[in-house]
Amino acid sequence: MPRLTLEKELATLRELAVRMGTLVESQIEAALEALRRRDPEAAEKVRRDDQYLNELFRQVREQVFMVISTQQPVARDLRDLMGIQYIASELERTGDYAVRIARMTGTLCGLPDRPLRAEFGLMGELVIRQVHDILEDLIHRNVEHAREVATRDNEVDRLYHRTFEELVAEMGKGTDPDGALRSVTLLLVAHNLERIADRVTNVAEDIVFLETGQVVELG
Amino acid sequence: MPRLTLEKELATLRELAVRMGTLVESQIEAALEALRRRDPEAAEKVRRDDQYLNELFRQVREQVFMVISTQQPVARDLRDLMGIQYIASELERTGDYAVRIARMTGTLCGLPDRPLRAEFGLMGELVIRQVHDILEDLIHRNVEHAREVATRDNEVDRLYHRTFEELVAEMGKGTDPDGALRSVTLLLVAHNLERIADRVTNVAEDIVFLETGQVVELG
Amino acid sequence: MTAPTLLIGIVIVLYQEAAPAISRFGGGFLVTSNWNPVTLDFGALPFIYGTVVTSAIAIAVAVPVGIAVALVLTEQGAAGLRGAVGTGIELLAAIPSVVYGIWALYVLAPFLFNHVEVPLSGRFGFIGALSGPSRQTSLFSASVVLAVMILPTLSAVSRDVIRAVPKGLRESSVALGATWWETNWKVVLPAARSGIFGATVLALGRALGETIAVTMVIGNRPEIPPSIFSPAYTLASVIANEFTEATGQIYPAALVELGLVLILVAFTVNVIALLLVRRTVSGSM
Amino acid sequence: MVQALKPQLSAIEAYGQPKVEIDHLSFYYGKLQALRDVSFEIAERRITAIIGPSGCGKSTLLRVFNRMYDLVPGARAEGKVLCDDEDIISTRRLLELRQKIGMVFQRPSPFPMSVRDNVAFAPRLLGWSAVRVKEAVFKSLESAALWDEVKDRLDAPASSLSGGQLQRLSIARCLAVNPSVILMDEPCSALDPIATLKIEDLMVQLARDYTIVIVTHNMQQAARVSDFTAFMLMNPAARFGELVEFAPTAELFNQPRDRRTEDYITGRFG
Amino acid sequence: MVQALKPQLSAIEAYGQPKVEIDHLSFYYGKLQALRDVSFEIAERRITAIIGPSGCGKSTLLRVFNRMYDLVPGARAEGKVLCDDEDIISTRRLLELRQKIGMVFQRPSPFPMSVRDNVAFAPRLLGWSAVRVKEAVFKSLESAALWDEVKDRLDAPASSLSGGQLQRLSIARCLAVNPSVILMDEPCSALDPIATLKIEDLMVQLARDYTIVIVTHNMQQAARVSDFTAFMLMNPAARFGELVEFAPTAELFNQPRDRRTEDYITGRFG
Amino acid sequence: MIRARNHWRGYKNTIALSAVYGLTGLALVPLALVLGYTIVKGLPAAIHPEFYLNVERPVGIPGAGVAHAIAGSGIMVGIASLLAIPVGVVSGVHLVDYASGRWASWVRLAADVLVGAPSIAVGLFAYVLFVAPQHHFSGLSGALALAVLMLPVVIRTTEGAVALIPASLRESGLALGLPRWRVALQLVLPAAAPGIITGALLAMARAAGETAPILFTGFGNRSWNLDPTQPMSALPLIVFHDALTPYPALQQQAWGAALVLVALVLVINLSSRWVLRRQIRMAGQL
Ligand SMILES: Nc1ncnc2c1ncn2[C@@H]1O[C@H](COP(=O)(O)OP(=O)(O)OP(=O)(O)O)[C@@H](O)[C@H]1O
Ligand SMILES: Nc1ncnc2c1ncn2[C@@H]1O[C@H](COP(=O)(O)OP(=O)(O)OP(=O)(O)O)[C@@H](O)[C@H]1O
Ligand SMILES: [Mg+2]
Ligand SMILES: [Mg+2]
Ligand SMILES: O=P([O-])([O-])[O-]
Repeated sequence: MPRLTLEKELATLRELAVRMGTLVESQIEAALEALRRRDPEAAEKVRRDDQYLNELFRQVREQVFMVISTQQPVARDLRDLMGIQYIASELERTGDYAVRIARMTGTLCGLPDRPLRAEFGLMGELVIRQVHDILEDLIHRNVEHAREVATRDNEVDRLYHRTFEELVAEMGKGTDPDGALRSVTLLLVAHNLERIADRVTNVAEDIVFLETGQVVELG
Repeated sequence: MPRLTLEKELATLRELAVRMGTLVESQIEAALEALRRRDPEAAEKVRRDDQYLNELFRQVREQVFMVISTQQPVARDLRDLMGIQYIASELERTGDYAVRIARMTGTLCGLPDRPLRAEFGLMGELVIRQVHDILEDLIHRNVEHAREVATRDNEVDRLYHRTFEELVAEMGKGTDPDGALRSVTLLLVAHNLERIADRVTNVAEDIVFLETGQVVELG
Repeated sequence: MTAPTLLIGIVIVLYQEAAPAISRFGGGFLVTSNWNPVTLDFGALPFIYGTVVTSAIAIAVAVPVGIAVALVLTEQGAAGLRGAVGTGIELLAAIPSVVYGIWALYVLAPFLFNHVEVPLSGRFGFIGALSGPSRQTSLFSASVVLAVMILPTLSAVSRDVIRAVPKGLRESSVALGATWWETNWKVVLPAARSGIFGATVLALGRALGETIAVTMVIGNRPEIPPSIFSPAYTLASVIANEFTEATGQIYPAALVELGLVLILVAFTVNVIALLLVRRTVSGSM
Repeated sequence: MVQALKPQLSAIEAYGQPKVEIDHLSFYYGKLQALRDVSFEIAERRITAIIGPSGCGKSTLLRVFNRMYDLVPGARAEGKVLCDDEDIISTRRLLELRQKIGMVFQRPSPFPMSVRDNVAFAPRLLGWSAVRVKEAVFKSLESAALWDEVKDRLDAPASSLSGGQLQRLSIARCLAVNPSVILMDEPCSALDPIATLKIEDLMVQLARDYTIVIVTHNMQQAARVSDFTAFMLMNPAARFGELVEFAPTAELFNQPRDRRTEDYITGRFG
Repeated sequence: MVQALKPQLSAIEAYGQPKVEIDHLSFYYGKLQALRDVSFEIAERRITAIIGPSGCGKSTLLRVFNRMYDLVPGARAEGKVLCDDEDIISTRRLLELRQKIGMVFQRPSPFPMSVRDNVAFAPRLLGWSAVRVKEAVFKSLESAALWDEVKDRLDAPASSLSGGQLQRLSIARCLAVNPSVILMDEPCSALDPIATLKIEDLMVQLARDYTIVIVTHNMQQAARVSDFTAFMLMNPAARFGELVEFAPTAELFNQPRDRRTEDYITGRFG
Repeated sequence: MIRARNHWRGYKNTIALSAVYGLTGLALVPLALVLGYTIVKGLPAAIHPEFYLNVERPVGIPGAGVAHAIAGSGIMVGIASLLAIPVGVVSGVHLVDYASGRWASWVRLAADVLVGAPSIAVGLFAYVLFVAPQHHFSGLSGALALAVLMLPVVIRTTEGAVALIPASLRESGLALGLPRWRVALQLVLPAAAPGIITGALLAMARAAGETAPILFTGFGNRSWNLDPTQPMSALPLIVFHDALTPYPALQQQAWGAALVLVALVLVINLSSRWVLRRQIRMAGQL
């Protein structure tokens, strides 16, 4: 017979993690959508909803704590437990980036409208796909694919650096303070998108650990 | 009689955490020093030394894992364990900021020298003091003082925003691309310093948890 | 409920029946040694003496053997031998005393007379207690047959007591590098000490009460024997022999009083013994 | 999103109705006071664990619930123990009480008869119809997670089962008279870890339909299986057992309110 | 900074010298084979735990190390068990062997004598001088963490001690003839959790000077105290016990190499 | 030094061992002798069929037998059993199941003491109680004497057997909500049955072998008699009386009776031991 209670508690925990994942995903999407549509309300909503993410994260920690103190998990079970906790903290952090992007959006809305350069759309696409895929891999415990997803980080980096340079160059030319602020803000948006990709890499590492017990450095 | 082995393992863990703390502190100092002295080598060293921090963090996780799977800690002991792990991950993250500041320094060294504005010195001072104090509080389990330290975050934030606006304004005026890059870089330095302060707040929250078991929101 | 009632019942009934004798001879009955149905002059001393001495000798002979048997019976290993000895002892216990009696009368007593009593008294005759045997039936042969008869009780109870000694005790001792003998002598037997003593006293009780076999070989002479090789008498055997012929009022009463004395002694001895045995057996479990 | 805020932790599950209410219970073995002023409530369809060092009165407390202490001469209980509004301590209807509140003991004690008869024993004495007995046997063995293992050997002597199976047989036996409460006094301390975990899982399953109270030396076990935990200690001065803390298990093992509890569960005791 | 890289985890401590080398050991109770082809090494001044389900041969293995099985008629061991280059299985010098390799049993078994005499028992058998015996008694009680508790009642009968104290007395008793190895067969299974933790701490202290081998049902205990763990199982087909995995404890409980080990320690077994 | 001492210890050990086994062997010698002689000396008389068919005859007249004694023993032991066994069993069970604490231990003690009561005194007791009032001996009074001897044995062995049943069995029964008497009757008694039977058999064996209690109750009777109100003979009586006579014929008859008696007793004994072993094995499994 399996250990009913332990299994149940672990299931609850996994479910919590998955819910965090989906929430994070939708937060990022919402943030980028708001950015694209210059929609302050939408941005505001993203900032508000972050509390749910934090709450879920609190629950994950509490659940982990509870399972350890009542079920004495070891080996496989314990790895599962800790691995999920590691991942949860990465997700929570990712949520913060979404919030920051939303903040930037808020700032941008206060500035004269100008077409958004293509890289942002691209980076957004990439990052969202990464996050989505890594969560799939977490659910299906697909170590190989997780490693693969992690490598896509480089693509995001490339785009980020290009955006960075172009924005800086632009500032160099430009003269109006608004323009400068706008560029800086967009630059920070890009920065945060890049950070998200880094988180994905860490999640991939955690998935490897949770399945194989090995601690690896990806990306 | 106390539980000898458990006590021993917990002690090892605490020691690891403290060593992470001191290392982080010196990393931040080194990074800011390099920034002040425009010293690329020093900056490079900071980036290199970050590996030790990561290694220590790996050991903390491994030790936590080991203690849980062999000693079945509960209540107080378990809180200690997890609390320290939470703090360790905050410290590791802080280390990343130091590294990023070092990177920025690298960039700055490639640009024409100009006097560094006072805020950086100030922010650096504050942040280092914060980090130092919070580590003291961790060692002496001084919850009250930890809460106090967390509140200083606001001061850092204020400085950060001022710096931000001034830098943006400057960019607005300025015309040469170097100037723009320099401002953006400095801005990112400030951004990272501010982030460090945020981490200190989290550490303070973890200290409260580890002593009282309460999950609080500070700052 | 039945047991205690019966116990008390027996004592009371015998007491009433013995009342005439008791009222007539009082305490002197126990210390005077003339036994004369004609003059109706009765004293119990010779019988008490005989009873005590036979039992004492029997115990002296039986105890070492009994303990040895108990040790063998509780030894792990040698299962076959153990079983054989065990059954043997049980059979020894099962044989009716009258059978011991006839055997002792025709086999044991003559043998002892020719090969033990005569030579011994020849060499140590100058010691009063060992002076010349007169007849084959003697206090000594009675004692020996008694020894044989109480052996089962002795070894069976000792075995139970020794068994009750926790296994861990024996193992710990062996694990400390003690030899078999050191283990049993220094650890097991001390642990069973009072229980074994109890077993001894219990056997004593049996010996005191044993009637038929003794009656058949002790020679039935109502006097305090000069030597252990001379005929003697015990409480039980005098009752067995004379009660049916006893006529009148005092004579039977006197015999019943002997019975009363016997039973009271036996009961006290038993009580002591049982309390001892029970302490160890229950204590160690 | 909002349901994300709904509590997830089993520690925060609904606490259930009180089934047995212990109200200022004191207990005496002749002169010796074994329990003093114990009060707490046992939740229906939940597992309540009683832990504490040796001699603190765990078994004594348990044996109050089905009046087993009646067997001990001079044993006396004071206070109230309400079960379904009937006071256990003063009730006259002992037999009904013991059928309603079954008990499983430390060492498995199979009756010297076949597996089937073991389970059927009590129902038959209660004069149930053969049909009813038959199905009671099946249902009990089934819910004791023993049916599959013994269905081919129902007529084998019970003593031929393994230790763990025997313990589950004891459980099946007391399920047969469908009780509503099951008391267990260190039901696993004579079993190896595997059999132990099986019994623990069984308890968890049974807790869907029965109220379970378990006394255990092994606090990890209490932590694993129980919804509520009562921690008892022998009062060092007065030598009687008393209730130190009663709380939902997850709470008691994460943040005990009483210092003594924390010392005990973290092993810093004495 | 560099020393930051030095390994910190006790799991990675030096592994110590082999003290006892079990080499292809098989064991038979008459016809029944209880152990088959067991090979591993017991490290000096370390605690080695033997765990496994009931009947897998833990006690049997332990009782090979001091030849206790000689007490069991028909018991036979094959293979080599080297201790200080002497083969335990074939040695003639039993008494020396058992003095060198002491043993503590499941239930405390005080000899029917005073506390002092219990400890002095073995030394006296060896004919030590009164002085030497006296100090042996002191040293053993001291290192068994019992001296302070009994120093005022050395002449009280040993049976007057509590369960936990008795078990420590048994330990002191075998320390008296200064052995180099101490075997313990479920030394805590008759004790309550508090006494258990005390004994565990004691073991940890003793491991500084002695090589300790402990058989335990309780894997958490093995995890808590031991440096190395041997996991045994009864071969389901052939019914003899065999060694499944032997590893440093932290390793075995974090990342067991064998699937069966992981199933057992995570309680997913059978 | 240590080595030398250990050699000496081993040496002592060997000596002690041989001594112990020697004594044990010695203990078994009498058994062999008694059985041997009884068989050798008893067979001449016991092989003749009429030994079992006829009754005693005056000295010199051949074809004497002990049929009446066998019958007498049978009847007296039988009646005694009918009296002692039911009472004994009931009080034995009661002792474990109901009588509690101090009182029980007193009852137990009393029973044990009775087991050790001198049989001759019990004989006296029975005489005073039943013979004296009626002014003549009778098989019945003999039976009563034997019953008194059997009772404690039955009580104790019953109790022993019942006590072998683990308390947890009884507790489990009660915990199922069964009334005490049913638990005792339908759970405990059946489980203990073999042990109880053993007890009864042992008691009977002992009674059959007793002489002293029936000396002046059953008294003896040289002719065929099945009427328990009349004096009755018994095998032990034959052995006792005839053995002490000077006539070889009677002595031989005594030996013959002894042989029969021994055979009888041993058969009962061995069979009962066998039952007992099974009981203990069973209890081991509980
Ligand atoms: N039948 C009894 N008669 C007298 N005192 C008793 C009896 N049973 C228990 N006690 C005493 O009552 C107290 C509590 O005993 P109890 O068995 O309830 O403790 P426990 O917590 O169950 O101990 P353990 O964990 O060892 O089973 C102890 O001091 C014990 O000595
Ligand atoms: N004295 C003996 N004679 C015959 N077989 C034995 C003996 N002792 C043990 N065995 C058998 O040897 C096997 C191993 O027994 P052992 O006691 O070593 O197992 P264990 O792991 O110690 O079990 P537990 O954890 O219950 O003590 C079991 O199958 C057992 O039946
Ligand atoms: Mg208890
Ligand atoms: Mg074992
Ligand atoms: O959240 P960050 O550590 O990437 O600033």
